[in-house]
Amino acid sequence: MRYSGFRVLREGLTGNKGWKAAWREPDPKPEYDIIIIGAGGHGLATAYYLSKEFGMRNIAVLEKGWLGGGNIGRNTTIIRSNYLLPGNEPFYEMSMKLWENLEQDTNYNSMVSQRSILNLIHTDGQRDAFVRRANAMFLAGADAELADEAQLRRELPFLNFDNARFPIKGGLYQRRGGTARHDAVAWGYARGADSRGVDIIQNCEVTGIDIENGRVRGVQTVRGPIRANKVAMCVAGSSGRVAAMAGMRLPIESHVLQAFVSEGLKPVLPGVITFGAGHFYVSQSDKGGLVFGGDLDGYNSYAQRGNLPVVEDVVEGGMALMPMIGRARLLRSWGGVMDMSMDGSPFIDKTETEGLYFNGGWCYGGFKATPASGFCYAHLLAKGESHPVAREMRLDRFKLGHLIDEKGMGNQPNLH
Amino acid sequence: MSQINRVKGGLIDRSTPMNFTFNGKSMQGFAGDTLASALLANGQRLVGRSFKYHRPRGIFSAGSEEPNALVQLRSGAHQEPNTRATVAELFDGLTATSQNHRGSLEFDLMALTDYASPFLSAGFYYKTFMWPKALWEKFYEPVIRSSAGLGRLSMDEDPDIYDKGFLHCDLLVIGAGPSGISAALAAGRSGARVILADEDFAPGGRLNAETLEVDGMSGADWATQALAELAAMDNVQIMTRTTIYGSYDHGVYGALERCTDHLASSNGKPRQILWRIYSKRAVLAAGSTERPIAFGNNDRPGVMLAGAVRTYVNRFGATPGQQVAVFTNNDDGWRTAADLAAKGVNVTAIIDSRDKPAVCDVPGARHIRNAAVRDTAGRKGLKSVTLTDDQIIDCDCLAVSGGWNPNVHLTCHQRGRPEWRDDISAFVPGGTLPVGMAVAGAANGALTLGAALAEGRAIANQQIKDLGFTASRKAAPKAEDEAFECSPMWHVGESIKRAWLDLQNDVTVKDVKLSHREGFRSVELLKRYTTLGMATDQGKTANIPALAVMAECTGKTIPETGTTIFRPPYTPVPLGALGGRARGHDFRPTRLTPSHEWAKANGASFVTVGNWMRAEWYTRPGEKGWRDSVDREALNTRTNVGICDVTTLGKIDVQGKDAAEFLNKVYSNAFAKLAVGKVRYGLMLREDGICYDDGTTARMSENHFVMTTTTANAVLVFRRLEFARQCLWPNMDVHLISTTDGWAQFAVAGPKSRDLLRKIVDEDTDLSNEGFPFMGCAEVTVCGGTPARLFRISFSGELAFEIAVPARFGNSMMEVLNKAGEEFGAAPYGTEALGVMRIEKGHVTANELNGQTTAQNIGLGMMVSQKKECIGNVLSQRPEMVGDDLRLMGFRPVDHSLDVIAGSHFITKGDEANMANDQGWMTSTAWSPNLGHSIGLGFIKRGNERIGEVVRAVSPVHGKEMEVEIVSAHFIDPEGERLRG
Amino acid sequence: MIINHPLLGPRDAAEFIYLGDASLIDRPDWQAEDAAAKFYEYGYLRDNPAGQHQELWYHEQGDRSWLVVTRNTLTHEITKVELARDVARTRGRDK
Amino acid sequence: MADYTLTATPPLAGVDRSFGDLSLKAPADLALVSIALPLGAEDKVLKAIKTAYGAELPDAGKSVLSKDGTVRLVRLGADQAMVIFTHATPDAEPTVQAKLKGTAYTTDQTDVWVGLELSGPTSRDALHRICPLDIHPDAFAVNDSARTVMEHLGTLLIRTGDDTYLLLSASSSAKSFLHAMETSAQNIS
Repeated sequence: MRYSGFRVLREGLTGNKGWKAAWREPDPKPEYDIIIIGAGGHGLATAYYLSKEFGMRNIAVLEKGWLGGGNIGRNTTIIRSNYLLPGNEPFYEMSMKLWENLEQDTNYNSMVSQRSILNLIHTDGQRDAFVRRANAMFLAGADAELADEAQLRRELPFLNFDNARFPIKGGLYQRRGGTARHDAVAWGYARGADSRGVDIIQNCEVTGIDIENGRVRGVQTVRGPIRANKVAMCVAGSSGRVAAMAGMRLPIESHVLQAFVSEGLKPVLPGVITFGAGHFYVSQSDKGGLVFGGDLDGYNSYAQRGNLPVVEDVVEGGMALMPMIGRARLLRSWGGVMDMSMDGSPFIDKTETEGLYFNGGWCYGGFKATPASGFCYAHLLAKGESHPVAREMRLDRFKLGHLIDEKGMGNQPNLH
Repeated sequence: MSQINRVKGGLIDRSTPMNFTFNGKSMQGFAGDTLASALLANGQRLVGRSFKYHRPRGIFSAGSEEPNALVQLRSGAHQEPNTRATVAELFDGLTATSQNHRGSLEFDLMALTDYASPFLSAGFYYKTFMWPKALWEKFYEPVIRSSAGLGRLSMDEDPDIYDKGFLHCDLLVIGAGPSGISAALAAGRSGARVILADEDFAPGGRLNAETLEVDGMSGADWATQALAELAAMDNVQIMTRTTIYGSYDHGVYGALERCTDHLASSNGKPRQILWRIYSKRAVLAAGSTERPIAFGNNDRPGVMLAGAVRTYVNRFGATPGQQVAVFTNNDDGWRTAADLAAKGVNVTAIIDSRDKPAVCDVPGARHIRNAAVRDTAGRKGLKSVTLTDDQIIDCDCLAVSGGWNPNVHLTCHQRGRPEWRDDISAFVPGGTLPVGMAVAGAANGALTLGAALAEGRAIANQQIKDLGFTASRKAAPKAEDEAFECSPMWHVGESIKRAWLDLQNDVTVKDVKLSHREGFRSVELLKRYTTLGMATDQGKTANIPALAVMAECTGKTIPETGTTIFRPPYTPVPLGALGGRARGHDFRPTRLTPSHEWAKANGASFVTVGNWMRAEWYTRPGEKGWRDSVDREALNTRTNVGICDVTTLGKIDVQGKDAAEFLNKVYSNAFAKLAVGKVRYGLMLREDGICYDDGTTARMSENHFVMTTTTANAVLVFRRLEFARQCLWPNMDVHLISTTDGWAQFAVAGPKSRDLLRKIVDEDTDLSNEGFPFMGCAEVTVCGGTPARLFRISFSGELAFEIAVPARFGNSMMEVLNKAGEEFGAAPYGTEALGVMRIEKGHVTANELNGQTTAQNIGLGMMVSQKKECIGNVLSQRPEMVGDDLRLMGFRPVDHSLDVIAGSHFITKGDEANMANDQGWMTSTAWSPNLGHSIGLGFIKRGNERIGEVVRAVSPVHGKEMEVEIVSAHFIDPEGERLRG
Repeated sequence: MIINHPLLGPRDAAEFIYLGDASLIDRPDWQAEDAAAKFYEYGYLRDNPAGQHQELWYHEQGDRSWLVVTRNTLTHEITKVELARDVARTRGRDK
Repeated sequence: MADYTLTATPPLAGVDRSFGDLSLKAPADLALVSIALPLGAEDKVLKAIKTAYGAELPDAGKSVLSKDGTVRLVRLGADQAMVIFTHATPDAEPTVQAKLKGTAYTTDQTDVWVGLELSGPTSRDALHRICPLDIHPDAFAVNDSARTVMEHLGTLLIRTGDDTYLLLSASSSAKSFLHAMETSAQNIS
């Protein structure tokens, strides 16, 4: 069923009785060509691109809960490609280009809104680093724009310029950055994959990975064994637990990141604003809520909830940056479990077990990566080799000393 | 308008009238009113518009679960959007306006969307607005955004102040209703430290809203008496107007106290206080929330929760209507009818969905059994209801009761999952509760008064016994258990018109059914697809009925269908309160250097460096811009002598028999054999082999070293050293303590620095090059006996010293140095001139040591010893790190009139500027007054082999590029003759 | 969270800085044959269990002691708190 | 030579304010010296302390006054303590070093910190606004001490009397510290 304004009108006139299910609820078949573990954003995108771009259809996506229930369902919806390092920037720029066509591609309005993202500059040293980054973005074909204080005063007069503990000296814009409706991204990919024959199987937790003589043969699930010669892990947040089924240890720690939304307000913020001096970033959703976040809680956790010190720390940053939000109210806070890797950058790679693949370590940046992650993982699964933009996202890079450490924090996951 | 809907009685103070306005209309209420009760008393039924369809809405509840009656309170910078009228305490002078409409509240232009509702069903926006692509950001989205949202921010800085605080107790009792008071009494009498918190301004909970008796007196009187007893106990703290909004790990609770929201002005005191409460145990006595029944057009002003109607009549002496009908599926609804009748309000009918005889006698009311409401009439206020048998009943208020849901919210904050109880058709706390929490009363499913009172006491006693207190023997307060039998009914199937579940977000029964049809069947998907429960009330009245509708669709039971868990906060918390005092300049502490006052008086402007404020330059009369000052300071230092406050560098006192060996392990270069009286430059690596920090360490005596770190890393290095000392080498005798703030330290640099110091340092110290050579250090005295430390180290590359005195003398020392230096042309210099000189000299700072740099990159590969155990040396030898050929080099523009740009990237001449051809980047730049042109430092591949090569330095973000020549990073005195002189 | 410091009693976790897996105490021998491999594992492959976890916390806003805290990463329940120095000694760090 | 003299200007010198029944003042000439207990030779230090001050070094989290009441010994942790006394000249460290006869490692901390004394019947109410510790009179007895964080500032809190507390914080952020204390006092008055 194709979605369109016309269809909405026609259904509206006939009592909205004609809408079909967005996806099937199939029972698992005994065998597939590829099993993807995890129907989160990346898993669904992988299935979508495998079926659409690489012509593979005999695919199952296994999900322990409900589709889109991973971190795609609990993030702050930011899309951007303002990275620095050659191991990252071309990948995220590819993702940005996929975002820009996503709705037409999937026939699903995931509300990709290129409202711009702004990183504020507070010191001269920061400006130097941002210029380096902006130029790296240009060299990778992305857009970037430096703004000085005067420009920001005109564009964002509500920021605290005059009484700031850490003065705002300018900012780095990426105008093509912005936000997307996170759940809808998962739904669009799921619907697109399902319509091409991919089986998305919810409530089907994987309990074991079958390996014979160094080769993967399938998985055990709560709904019985399923065979496949290629098994693709895609469970950021639970990577350690799933990889352990294959006897793998990962350079990843699981950390909780809280996110927050305020009550709905009439439009206040034009785009995404990142306040580096105070661990705070914010945007406003189409519904009107201020969606914001900050630092990790900082300790290993699988609990999907955080604690008060970080809540307060984040909002302190918000109040320092834009004291006009004082009378808005925090409506809801939640926590997601992040795969924090040892250099802050992800993995899309084969493993030492033949036929077993790994995608994870997205830290808190997985959402914006969803399209490229899916595309590159599909490329790896279909062709057996890394997509050029994901070449550095190897699992063995720490052994070799090839770090993709954007923030320069070293092997300390909670600082990335 | 006068208070046409007042009835007798209630807990309001009729001797204290309070004037207020709603949408500019003047009205009057009484002390003890909420804005909602005062509006109802004045007959104001229409108070707002719904989120999506802009349907007229009235007051629905009498508490914090309110979905409809959101208003903007106050005006100007004090404007407070989305305030629930049902919890806003009335004060004299209050102004409120309705929100989310275009045009007036009565004639909202946006109400047209209601007519388009067939096209706006759940999730419609995911299916359209995709063509043409460019119109999303330009048209569709702006239209959606401006019609969405609720209230408006003033856009001015919040004029109020907020505070935070910390409280500790043995037992936190959450909710001062019957079970909470009973719990607090029991615990208080045992001697335990108790905090009793309630969101209302009048503690008592439902006792204030009902006509029930406790211990033979009215419930409200009993509550007053019990609270007086509690208030007299030293060990009990009663906190009213205080919402426990979140339950966190290990018995920590978040609480919001509203201190001045009930006053016309905060008078300079905190408006609200955000408390962090540390409890050993807690009793959740949060009561229950009534749930509605969904039927056609059930959202009209005048359709209300039955318990709320009772609250308005009994507590506030205000009736929501003159002609009230009751629609119930349970016995409790009958009490609303009875209480209304007792106040003389005309009750037209009691529509009971059950086939059951009258629960009690209600004079004048028709009892209609086995019936339900299927539609209503009255666009801006209810006029009549239509029953399933098509009979029409006139009424201006319909009190609806679908039963009561225990307020389990806080039990879910740590992801506990509620459990279904069939006997009360509701979820009760289940799964794993937050550590230390127990639940009592209605929140635990004990929905009758007698049971709630008994359970409050029993649960509290259990909790304090766990802590070792002896429970008081005093009996629980006594009350009857009222009838509460309930026969579930979630929505009226015969309804043809839209039947609302989530009133605020306009989610109807049809939307839930559509969601099911389209495959969004998990509760989480339902929520996300329809926005059910995502409004400011977080679905307190909507979630369970919607779940029931979904269960009906799937053919499963409600518990099989699932439950959504609640997340903090329980009710929305102002961001101002969460921010507390940390605003403006008070966002973070400010650290000042010892010579700050002198610098301020001598033309300094200051720069923020972490939490420090440092002088960046000192403006002299006649200087037109910062460059004038910086050039002068840098030139003067290289010609005469300059003085710079370098106190911000971290200083760590390292003592112990094993101190030298310890330093040898934490620095990558050798330290074990540093002689007493000598200083050495040290490089620290992270364990992953990347450069971490650098600085000098001086050996003051055999077992005593003074380490300096960079300003930014002072705290981090200290932490790391403690890790090494306690975790890696726990048997070394080494002790660390920070002395950063204790010593005011000044760089005295330049060819005449020795001359200047000779006037300051007491004469027994030999300052000659032989007596005090480069990299020497000593404890000396200055200005006639003041203890000081002297180091012969140089960051500028000139003959230079650093002299440190106890910080209390710092300001005076700066003054003395400048005065004594007058004859040598001494002048202070700031961080900018410091930066210029270090770039001229090729020293690295944070721009180069950015956490991505190896020792080889900065040309210090030889400083990483492989002959000893030290942090980072093993992993620094990984193949791709060793193979990394970036080198720190100097760069100068081929055209000397151009300024090189920090952050520009290097491209080999003739190559296209793209990522594949990226050769490196410029890290730091300065205009060198000594060389007369701009210079830069940067990393470039194979730089050490490319001296003399000209490359392109491109900065596309500036739209600029230039040719630069690769040169040595040491622009000045590469042999280091000056600093040894 | 509250960490019950062995010397100082219960303190808000906000006074502490988190480092991670307590295996960071077990720094390999730099002179061993397989030092490179061992240091790679030490630096990059840490325990990340969904359950009991021994981890290092530093009492930065307190007595500057490093602690080994045994905490459940699913529930955040803390069952044991020790001075890291004692743990390091019992694990045989002999210098 | 010695034509120049240095004047001491400690950051909070002379602060003496009251807010209702609360008083907030900076004690004059507060000297602080840290003591580190050498590994394996702790007993010698403890003995030296006993001899020098006539008091035993207490456990971590406690403090004790010297026999003559002029010196406060605060145990900061397992191997570290602080000696607090009144001493105007910048030689506090050698003074303590001499008293302990070289048994301990000592470091002058006088200029690292600033002190404020808060006293009055509502002192605990003021502290509740910034201090995360349980300072109920039974939980934090007279002479108890604790190092914690208040308004982002590391602070050493010592209960020196029934309603009197000595607070020490970093000298570079003295003004922020004073502001935090004053705000607490103002907000409760």
